[in-house]
Amino acid sequence: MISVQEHDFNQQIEYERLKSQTSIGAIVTFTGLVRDIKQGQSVSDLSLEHYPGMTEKCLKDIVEQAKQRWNIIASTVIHRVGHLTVSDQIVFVGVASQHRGDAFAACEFIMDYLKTEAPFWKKETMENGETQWVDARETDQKALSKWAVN
Amino acid sequence: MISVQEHDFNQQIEYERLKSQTSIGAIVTFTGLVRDIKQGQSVSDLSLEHYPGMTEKCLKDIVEQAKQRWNIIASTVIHRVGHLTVSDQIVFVGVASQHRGDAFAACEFIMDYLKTEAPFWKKETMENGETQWVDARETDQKALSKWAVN
Amino acid sequence: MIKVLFFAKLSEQLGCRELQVNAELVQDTEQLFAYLNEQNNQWPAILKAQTWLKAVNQNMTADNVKLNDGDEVAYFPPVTGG
Amino acid sequence: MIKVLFFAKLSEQLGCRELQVNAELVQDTEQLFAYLNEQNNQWPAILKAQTWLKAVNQNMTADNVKLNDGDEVAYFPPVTGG
Repeated sequence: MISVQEHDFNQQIEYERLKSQTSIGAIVTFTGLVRDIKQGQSVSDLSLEHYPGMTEKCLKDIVEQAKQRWNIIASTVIHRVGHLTVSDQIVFVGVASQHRGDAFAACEFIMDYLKTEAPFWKKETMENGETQWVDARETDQKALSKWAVN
Repeated sequence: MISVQEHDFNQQIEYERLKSQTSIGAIVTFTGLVRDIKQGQSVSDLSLEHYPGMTEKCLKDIVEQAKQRWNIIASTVIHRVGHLTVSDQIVFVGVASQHRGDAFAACEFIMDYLKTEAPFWKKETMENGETQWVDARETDQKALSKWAVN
Repeated sequence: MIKVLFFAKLSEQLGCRELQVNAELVQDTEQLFAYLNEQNNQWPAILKAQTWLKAVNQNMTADNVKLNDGDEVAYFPPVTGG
Repeated sequence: MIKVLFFAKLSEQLGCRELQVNAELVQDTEQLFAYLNEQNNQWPAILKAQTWLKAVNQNMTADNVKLNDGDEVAYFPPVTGG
């Protein structure tokens, strides 16, 4: 299941959805939240822009790549767009597999690719009212290197 | 939070507990479930024995090691014991961090060590009524190698 | 026509989210980029200020891609979702 | 006394979960293991059938450990939780 949406999601509902087959032995979930502090400044709000159409296509491609590399029984990717505030949920990635190794790897792989390839952009509003577009982090590019196939 | 318990746990409650600080940017959860098939045989029930006292101590040690290696804001380990059936939840490991890399690594590290060091033993009842102690998997030993410090 | 989209910081700086370019004026994305630089005297500085990412028909690419009528080309900053 | 515990398959095979050993009879875990082998004529075959793990005072160890009155030693199969 892939969804780009303005409304919030519920951890329990997404977990139960992933859990609905008896052959599942492992479920790994990742949830990304709006942090209150970024590079020392207090964040009050966040707005998320995306590229409708490409976003969904891109997320689907990333999940497809994960399925080719690991044994995945079910997966979910939800990414919110629009206006968010501190502690709000931004993104959910869940993977259900027979064994934990597949679930951990696929979940982290999906997040690492989403972070560098999926067309979302964050704009932060600081407590002093200033707004700024979030800069891409070098560590996100580096995170991809662990998925290189020799 | 570390708990060894007979009763079930709730994903949402554990997730909310991990999420209760505003500096958290990433939450990774792992849930292990009773699978219906093991090495081609149908499993109907599972009973989990443990070493009271050592179990809690061992889980605490593993979490402590994870905290020394990664930036962890909050963590939860719950392991059930006693009688379980197919699709039942066995184990929950949740880690909350500022960044996802720490949360993924710490969560998988805790699970890999729990699998090889925490004194729990599973006994399966097959659909034909036979019982058998689950054998340790070689892949669980191998999983530890990725945490070696050079 | 070729549909050109700008997103996030780039769209704000250019003051433009979307424009249409006659497909006969540009053969490929290199020519499209040159064409965009001529549309407004503020734009060259913005377009050259950093390396913007490019997607052709919703696929990210660093190559110079041949363009046909009906294609969609988007320019945007490095992504920061998740 | 030294408290000796057996778990899981090992406990089932030995037919014993716990026993007390006079601390004066064994100086270390090697001697304890030899002592256990003498308690029942079925036990040596079981105790030598595979490598059991050992914990002294709830710490797993592969070493021969000195024992003192009040210590707790546990033997068990490789763990299979999670």
